[in-house]
Amino acid sequence: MKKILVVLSVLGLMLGAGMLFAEEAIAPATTPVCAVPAAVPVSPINTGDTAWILISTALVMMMTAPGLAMFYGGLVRRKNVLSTMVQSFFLLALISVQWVLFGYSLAFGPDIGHFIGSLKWMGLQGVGMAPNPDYAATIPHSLFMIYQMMFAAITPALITGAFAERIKFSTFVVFSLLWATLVYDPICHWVWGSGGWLRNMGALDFAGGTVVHISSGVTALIFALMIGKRKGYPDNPAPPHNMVFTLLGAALLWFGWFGFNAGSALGANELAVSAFIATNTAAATAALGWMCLDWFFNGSPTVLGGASGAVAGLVAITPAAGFVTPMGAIMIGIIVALVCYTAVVVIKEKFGYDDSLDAFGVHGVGGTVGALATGLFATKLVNAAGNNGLFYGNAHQLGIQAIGVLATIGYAVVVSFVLLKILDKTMGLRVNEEEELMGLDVTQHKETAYTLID
Amino acid sequence: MKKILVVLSVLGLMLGAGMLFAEEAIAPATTPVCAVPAAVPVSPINTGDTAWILISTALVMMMTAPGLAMFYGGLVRRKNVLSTMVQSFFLLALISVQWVLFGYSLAFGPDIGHFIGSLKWMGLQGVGMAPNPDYAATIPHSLFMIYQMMFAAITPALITGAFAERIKFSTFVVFSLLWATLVYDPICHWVWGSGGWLRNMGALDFAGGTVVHISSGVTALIFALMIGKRKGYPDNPAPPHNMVFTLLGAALLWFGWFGFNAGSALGANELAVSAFIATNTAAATAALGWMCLDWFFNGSPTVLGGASGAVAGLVAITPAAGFVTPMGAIMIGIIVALVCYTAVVVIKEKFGYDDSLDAFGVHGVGGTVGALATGLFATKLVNAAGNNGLFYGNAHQLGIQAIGVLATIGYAVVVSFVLLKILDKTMGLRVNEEEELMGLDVTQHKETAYTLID
Amino acid sequence: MKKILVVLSVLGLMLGAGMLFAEEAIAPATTPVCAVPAAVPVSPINTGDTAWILISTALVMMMTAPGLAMFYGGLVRRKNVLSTMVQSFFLLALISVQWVLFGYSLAFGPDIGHFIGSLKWMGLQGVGMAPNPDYAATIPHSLFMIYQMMFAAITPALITGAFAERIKFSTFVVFSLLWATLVYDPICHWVWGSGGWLRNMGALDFAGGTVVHISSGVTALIFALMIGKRKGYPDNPAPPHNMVFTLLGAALLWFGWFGFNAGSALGANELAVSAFIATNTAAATAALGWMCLDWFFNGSPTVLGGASGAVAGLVAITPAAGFVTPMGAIMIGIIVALVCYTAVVVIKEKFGYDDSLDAFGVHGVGGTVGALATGLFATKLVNAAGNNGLFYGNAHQLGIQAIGVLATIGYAVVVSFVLLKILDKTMGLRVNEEEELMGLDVTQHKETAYTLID
Amino acid sequence: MKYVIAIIQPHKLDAVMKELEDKEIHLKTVSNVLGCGRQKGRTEVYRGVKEAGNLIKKVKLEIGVNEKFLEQTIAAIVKGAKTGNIGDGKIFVMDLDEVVRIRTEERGGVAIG
Amino acid sequence: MKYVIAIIQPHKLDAVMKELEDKEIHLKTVSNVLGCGRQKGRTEVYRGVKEAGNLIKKVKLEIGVNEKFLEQTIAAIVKGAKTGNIGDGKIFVMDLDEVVRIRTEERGGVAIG
Amino acid sequence: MKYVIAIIQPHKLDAVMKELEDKEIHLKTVSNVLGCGRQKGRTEVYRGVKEAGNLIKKVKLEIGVNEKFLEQTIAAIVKGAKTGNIGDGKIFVMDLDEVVRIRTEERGGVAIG
Ligand SMILES: Nc1ncnc2c1ncn2[C@@H]1O[C@H](COP(=O)(O)OP(=O)(O)O)[C@@H](O)[C@H]1O
Ligand SMILES: Nc1ncnc2c1ncn2[C@@H]1O[C@H](COP(=O)(O)OP(=O)(O)O)[C@@H](O)[C@H]1O
Ligand SMILES: Nc1ncnc2c1ncn2[C@@H]1O[C@H](COP(=O)(O)OP(=O)(O)O)[C@@H](O)[C@H]1O
Repeated sequence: MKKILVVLSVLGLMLGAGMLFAEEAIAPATTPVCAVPAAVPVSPINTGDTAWILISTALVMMMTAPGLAMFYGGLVRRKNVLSTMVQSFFLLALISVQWVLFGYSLAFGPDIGHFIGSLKWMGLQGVGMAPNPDYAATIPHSLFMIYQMMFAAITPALITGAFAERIKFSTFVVFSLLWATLVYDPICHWVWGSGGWLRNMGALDFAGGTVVHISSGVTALIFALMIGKRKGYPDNPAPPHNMVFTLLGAALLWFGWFGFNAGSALGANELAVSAFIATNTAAATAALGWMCLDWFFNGSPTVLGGASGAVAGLVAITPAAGFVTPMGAIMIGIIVALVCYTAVVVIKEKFGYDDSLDAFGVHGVGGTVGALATGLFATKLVNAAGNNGLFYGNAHQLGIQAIGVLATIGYAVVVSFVLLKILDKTMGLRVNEEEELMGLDVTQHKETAYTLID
Repeated sequence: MKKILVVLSVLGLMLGAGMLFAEEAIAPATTPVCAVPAAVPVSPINTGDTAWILISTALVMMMTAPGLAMFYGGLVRRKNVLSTMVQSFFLLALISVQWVLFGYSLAFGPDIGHFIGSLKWMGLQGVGMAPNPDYAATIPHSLFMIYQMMFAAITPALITGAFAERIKFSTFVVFSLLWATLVYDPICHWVWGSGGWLRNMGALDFAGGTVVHISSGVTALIFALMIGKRKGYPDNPAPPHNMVFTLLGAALLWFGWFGFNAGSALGANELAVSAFIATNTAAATAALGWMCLDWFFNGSPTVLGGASGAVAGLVAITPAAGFVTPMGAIMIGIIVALVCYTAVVVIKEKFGYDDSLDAFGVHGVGGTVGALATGLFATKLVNAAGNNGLFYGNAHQLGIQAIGVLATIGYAVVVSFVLLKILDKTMGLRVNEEEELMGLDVTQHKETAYTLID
Repeated sequence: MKKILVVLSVLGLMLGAGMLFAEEAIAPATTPVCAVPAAVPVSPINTGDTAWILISTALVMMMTAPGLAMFYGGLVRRKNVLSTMVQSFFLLALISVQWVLFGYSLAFGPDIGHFIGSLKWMGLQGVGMAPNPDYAATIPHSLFMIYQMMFAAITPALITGAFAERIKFSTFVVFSLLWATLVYDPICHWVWGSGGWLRNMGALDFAGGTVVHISSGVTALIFALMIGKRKGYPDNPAPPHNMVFTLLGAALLWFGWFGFNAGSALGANELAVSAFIATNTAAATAALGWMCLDWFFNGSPTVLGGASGAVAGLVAITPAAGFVTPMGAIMIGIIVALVCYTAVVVIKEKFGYDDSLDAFGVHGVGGTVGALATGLFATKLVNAAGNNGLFYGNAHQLGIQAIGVLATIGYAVVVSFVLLKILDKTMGLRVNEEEELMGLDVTQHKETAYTLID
Repeated sequence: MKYVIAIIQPHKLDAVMKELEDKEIHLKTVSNVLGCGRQKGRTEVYRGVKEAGNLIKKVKLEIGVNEKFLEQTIAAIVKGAKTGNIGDGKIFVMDLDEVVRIRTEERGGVAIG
Repeated sequence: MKYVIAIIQPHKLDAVMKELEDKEIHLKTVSNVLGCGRQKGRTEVYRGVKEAGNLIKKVKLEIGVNEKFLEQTIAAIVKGAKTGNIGDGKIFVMDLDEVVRIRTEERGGVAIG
Repeated sequence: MKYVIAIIQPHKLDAVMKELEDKEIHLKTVSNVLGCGRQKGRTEVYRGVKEAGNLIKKVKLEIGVNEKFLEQTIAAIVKGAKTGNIGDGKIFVMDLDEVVRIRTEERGGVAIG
């Protein structure tokens, strides 16, 4: 019953698109969408910048699937690998459509009260090829739009680590669509949207420490608390069923993250180079750091520790990438390894919540570390358009960063909580016990990942 | 015996190259291959465009292997995974050499009767670094050549889905070389070659709906009919042995398709951005569409459905990518999901042919949908160099598209049929029954993909 | 005990970074690191070139992990797959930090006696955004730095193929750090560093035939000899546990190699296109060549043969990529297939050393073939800044190439031998017998790659 | 009661299962094994190194049956698995002392089906 | 001596292992099997093709015990594995003629534990 | 006839196979199992969560033999698998009632080899 409702609503979403199309087809002359100007004397569009953002967009797409899908997929049990992976894949599809229809307009459209974008750009009306200097002066506005789409897609996908191995697929679909619209789009507007209040206040978030990682990470925690632990957790731990997949996924994430962070320079320029270096350096440092901690506390450097450390480093450098020196990146890498290690290994165990794949422990905590560290290590030497942090004499910036963090956490927690309460009462968050034992692959998708006899 | 013939012929192919080299080494001054001009006052080459086509070329290469190789490899049984994957990998190698030696010349060389290119550009003679404005005015001619090579390589690889799990490797090698030369190169010339009759007629095929997908898809159907069903089909279905590989492959295909479609703009320009957006939107819509159909008809949204839908959407948007708005792309995504779903799930079952991995059902049918839909949704608002389709007031274009489709189908079917008849009588298409039961990995390649005890 | 030493030394490395940071934070005005120039009238930086080198850097990073990690990981036994893969991943992290702290300075910093760079650029001091015309005139110096970092990371990772399945992880860490510093950095300086003696002499090494492949390959041989054979070798051969991973890895290596070779043009220019074509052509030819040899000698073309051939072709074309025509690339592909096939299949067996994954057989031998072949096939028609080889009338070049090869082999062998002797006496190279039987994953990392019951 | 162990060709599993169902023998346990018998595996080659490949994939069936079902169980397996070629497999029969159905704790003949 | 074969639900393995440990039955051999019993698997669908999915993942335990330990072994398995639902599994008991501990070449009852 | 089940160390499989071949015992069935015995597995750690890892990979051999071959079968296995260290494994011997060669439908001692 409910499943049919979901199907219908998704189909409705796409039919809405159909109507938009019809409208547009009737009066094409008045609303030229994606029109290529016939003859521009001197194009403001730089081909090198455009080339870099095109490939960066593809890289960020690739982070969601296969990157994150493989990373998470390897960490669950055999019977749940497809359900885990397809969540990332599905979100890529779902948010791609949502963004084109109205998501981009809400996030980046003409400002309403510094809080959200208006619906004026629905169906990408008015989002054409001329650059929008508010966002990126040397690349087509449409390119900025689709680049940002990939951020909107990966953010809810990060959350899926928290509720792995027990979520109802239909509830996941409805939650994700609502969350993307009600949580991601507004926060994105605050921080990056023209007129957004955090942007106006001078909060620095180069590539999404608050927008992407904190928002998804704290939602993950709330979700883990509300959906409850997996059966058998923590007494019968479920070791990763395929660490090769996880390592493959982590490496692809690292690779794609160059598009994520260096692409956020929105051009093939010095800032992109600087962000590229900071990104790689923080990832490397945190990977080494985590493995050292493992070695020290458990007697062996673990592979999963290396992968987790790299991802934590990438998360933490995300807000800072365009503002810090390579040495700053090393410091951030060391700090985030220490903090996330503690969060994942010590704190989670102490509190006993089942954040199954550590979406909160890595993205929520790592994002917070990064956002605050940006207030420490940022320097105008790297990015004149940025600001100095505490260590460069501007303590004020740290305060602004803290406000950004708190606002993001507060908003994401409250809205997610309300959403989850409603969904819990109506659709239910969780599969039943038998379905959980059988595994989500066969019960939610009628498939199994691997044949047993063939 | 025959195997040795094959070996010899491939070696011969390469020795041909050796002789070309010798020739060239003797008289280097007269035919400068790939010479970098000493000092060009104002280079017509745009570095941004060049950067984008370089990486697009790499992306399309990556679609064949690992992309398609993983996608197809996951769908077969354990005992045939290597044989399936290596076909894509092998074609990448084989066509790379064929293209350099004579394939490019046949497809894009100086026109002969609007039907095929001459052999004047054999061994890339005369294909240098100066841009060829017939094809791409701002990038080296050689870059256009290698970009197109990757299309020539993936096309026969798509066919391999039809005859998986029962083909003789030696026959596959000979067939592929002949097919690439006798079917792909001419059709490519018709549609994209300077002077080609379909190009002259105004047929729109942005990135290969007819050239790549229809040609390979209908050949797949003929092949499936002529090689016959796999033993045990359809009574004992063989479920995909590793759906993780398939999903990984599908995601890599999506990623690479940005190079395929947005790269076909041949520059980092507005058209590339527009094609990028259309590509992503159609893939996303068709993935959602297929999953909804699954949900409706089978009670669960399947992972394989999501992957198949995405690929179908990518196929259908291929000819249209540079001509349609995002809303047009959504419409195409919805239509292709409906049509391909029907082809794969309903029609194949009814007719009972064993198109094992749905090469026809997805590429043949999806390509046809896309080529015709281009005649519906194309608009000069997106691409002034293109044309309007039916919904933008130009019914004529639909007719042209239909001619392109029919000509491609007709030619590919006839030539493939003749080729296969000859090969069937001489080399044989199919392994013997015992080899089929043992699996192609061990019988055709003396390897097994996975150890059992180690 | 020793493990703790290692942990401490790695932590120390990072703390060194911390101090550098502190220093820099105190006096930021005097040493602007990565500072973006406030307002440059006409920037010497070309965005298209920058875009191409940014993505090339990402591609080379991707070659190490997941590319090489998957390629090697599939070849070992189940119980050692993680330990094998994590070596590549770990080196990416380790060398990223080493390079930023002092490696780049040693390799490319101000010349000392034509032998090594000084430490003036430690911590990237003075390595800013202004292009360094000694290395690359149109991209930020920092970008050149991080592009080169990825070469420094993959080189020691190649060696790991020689000692797979029996190395002590702690010894591996120490060895790698020392080797990168004492072997790689100097050789890199000789060949590519401004003032390096081989560069001054006119040795041609486009993308690292000597620097990367010969240096790592011959070290691999020494290592294999000194660590000894795996238990059970060669009587109980250990077939690859997952050939799908190996083929995936090979394809990713091929993909990434475009960044490696075409990126070495350091711009999106004609040279990059030429190197791109040569790279693809040699890979394809050698893959076909190896499969033909397999077919001839073993009766079947093997998948591992195809993958090995492609990698061998890529290795051999590396030094030559920017200097040879496509026909030259075909010749090099044929030659390297013949030579490496012989090395791996015949010679290794005859001499009986256990170069487990053929790091010497493919990289050492293939790199030597490529470096010498550059002296045969190089032509100024392709690259005016290069030189002609023997077949273009300049026998002298072959002599220079031979000197480069011999110097690299000699130096790498001697230093590696000394290093290994010391480590053998102090830390020990090899795990004990029980650990080897249990597998390195569980004994060195306390993890297993795949669950058995779940 | 008897415990029947059958080693068969993997591609014959479906046929054997069908025959057993037809004879109303519904309960069984299946697993992957490697057989080393008269049938020789194909040699494999990895970078020139040859491996005998003398272990071939087989499927093992285990069926606990009451005595009176024994012969028809054997007949069903033979019918489903026999091709007359080397490699068809073997059936082993052992005495079964006791059976317990875990769900009900029933024992003996009644627990077997 | 007896040879006990138990087929249980995979997620009950930990519980059964614990019960056996409690009863001091330390030595056992575990493997993956597929069960075909009363419990019906879920249908799977791949591109519209349905598959019955009548083989369900189970875990098999094999334990060689001396006679006097038999009943407590059975009791431990039942205690750990029983839920009362279909699919709980079965225990088969066979006569064991001889046991050899490879390490010491001891035989019989003394070699079993 | 006897049914021999041996649990051995995986890396001893090749040696055991060789010994068996030498004694002309050609037919056998091999599978992967997990052993829980005196030999303790290594602890594994995933993000700080420790796992006992008390199941260790072993290989299981099953061999149907005529009585007169029993002792040399046991001897061959012991010879190939014995190191004297904990974890070497066990051999279990059971009575075998009947054997059927599916290919020929032969039964009994003649069908076993
Ligand atoms: N005596 C035996 N003990 C254990 N397994 C056996 C025995 N004989 C045969 N098998 C199993 O049966 C399979 C088929 O036997 P094989 O000799 O190949 O065919 P056939 O029975 O037709 O002669 C073997 O691969 C092996 O797994
Ligand atoms: N007679 C039998 N022979 C072999 N295996 C059996 C037999 N009966 C049950 N099994 C195994 O036990 C499992 C559980 O049996 P099932 O009938 O599903 O549950 P229950 O015993 O609770 O009725 C089956 O999946 C099968 O593996
Ligand atoms: N009584 C038993 N029942 C079932 N399996 C057993 C039994 N005893 C030993 N095994 C198997 O034999 C393996 C080796 O036994 P272990 O106690 O480790 O070595 P050892 O026999 O040298 O003391 C175990 O891992 C287990 O798989």
